Amino acid sequence: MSKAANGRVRTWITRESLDDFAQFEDIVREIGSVEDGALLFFQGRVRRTNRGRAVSRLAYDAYGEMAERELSAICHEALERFDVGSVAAAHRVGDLGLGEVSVAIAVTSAHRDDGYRASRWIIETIKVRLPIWKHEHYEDGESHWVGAPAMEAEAPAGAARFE
Amino acid sequence: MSKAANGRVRTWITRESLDDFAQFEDIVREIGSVEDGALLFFQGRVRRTNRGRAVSRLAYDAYGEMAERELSAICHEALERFDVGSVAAAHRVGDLGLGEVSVAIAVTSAHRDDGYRASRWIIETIKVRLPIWKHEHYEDGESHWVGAPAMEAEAPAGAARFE
Amino acid sequence: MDRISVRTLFFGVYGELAARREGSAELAADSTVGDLVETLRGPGGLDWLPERVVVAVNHSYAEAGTTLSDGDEVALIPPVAGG
Amino acid sequence: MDRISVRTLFFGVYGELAARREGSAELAADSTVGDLVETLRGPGGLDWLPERVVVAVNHSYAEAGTTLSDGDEVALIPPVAGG
Repeated sequence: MSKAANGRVRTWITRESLDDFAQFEDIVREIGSVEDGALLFFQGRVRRTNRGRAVSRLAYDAYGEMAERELSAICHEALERFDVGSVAAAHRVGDLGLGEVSVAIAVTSAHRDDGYRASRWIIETIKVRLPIWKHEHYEDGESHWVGAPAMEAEAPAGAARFE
Repeated sequence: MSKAANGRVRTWITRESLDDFAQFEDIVREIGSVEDGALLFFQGRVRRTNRGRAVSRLAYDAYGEMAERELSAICHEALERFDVGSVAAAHRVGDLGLGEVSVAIAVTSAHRDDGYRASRWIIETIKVRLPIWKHEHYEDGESHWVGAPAMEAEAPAGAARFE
Repeated sequence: MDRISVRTLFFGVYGELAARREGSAELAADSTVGDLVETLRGPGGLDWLPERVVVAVNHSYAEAGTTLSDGDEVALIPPVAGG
Repeated sequence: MDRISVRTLFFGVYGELAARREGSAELAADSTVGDLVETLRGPGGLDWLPERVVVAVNHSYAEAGTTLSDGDEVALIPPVAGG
């Protein structure tokens, strides 16, 4: 990655709250430009209801060093794929309560179409590439690793679902 | 519109700055809900370069009462068209400098796909329905009403361009 | 009432070309939006106004066939450019 | 060197099922990611581990055919669920 590209990307993985808009507002002021006519800011939040179950809290497990590296790679790739000016993205790890922000993405671009497409591409790509795992805890006391199939002794039959 | 729907929509037309994220953060906290897993915040900003010309500033003229009414109607319509939880939108009028925010839209939704689609639909609909006019001033001293065709004595020939 | 009076508003480039933001027009009762536009475009008037200009009556977009009432506020709407 | 040693990491549900977050494995030199997975799944091992599990070597996603080196950090990656 060129230094110029790095100067337009800011990414981090954190245990600290991502709820405030202000930290992204500050970053956008720093890495955005007066040639950007559009800003898209996305937040993913812990929702009370998931697949019909009442969630009480979430715990995110992460492969920290790799997640940092992948998130940065994804955002630099977005700069190359889309006509965007700057990208900032962060993902939270650890314990999160309802309504808390788990992921946030800010994209600036000259034109809004590029901003919408890049923002969407980044969150979709995070969801397939970022080595982070969500452990959902429910109000009924149960918990579940999201995306993990139920594993039995005859697990190999389910292997295809992991690919 | 039902009262419930009104409670999930906030719209305004203003001469005051829309640059700060905080006013939208506050509104989202008020009208959003813990069932919303996604927040999409869009800002349109005054870009230095438009159609190859260096812009120095913009002046927005508006039909105030009608713009208020249309913006509210558009956002309520978004609630009916998309599965979204809340919508806040504001448009600035008067004189704006480079980088200043002219329009801002916050949408919360259970799922991100609805949020992205609703946010995009709202800005596109604003651009065709909101009775607001942009007077661009350029660094070379000229100025131009955006969207207005050059008008000559034989103007009716250009009438179709107004439809 | 044989005649009605409506308030006219000119926005954006129309205000500049008409050299006024507001005016009024007297029309026969039961006149339509189309009749008003025809009158405004008439001799010595706003001949640059497109025949099928976009119009709002009392803050709502209206068709050429919409009938006007005494006291209506009629706005002539150039191509919008918000956002 | 006839044998290499790699560090293994188990995340998410794999950590829970393996009852450990970290481990190490000894392999023949020139072993691949696929060989390591085969070893881990072997007798008395992590028989629930899917044959084509996603693996990262030194923080990058790797193919089953990737050759391992002594000291590599190999992570077993369950279906990711960030966002």
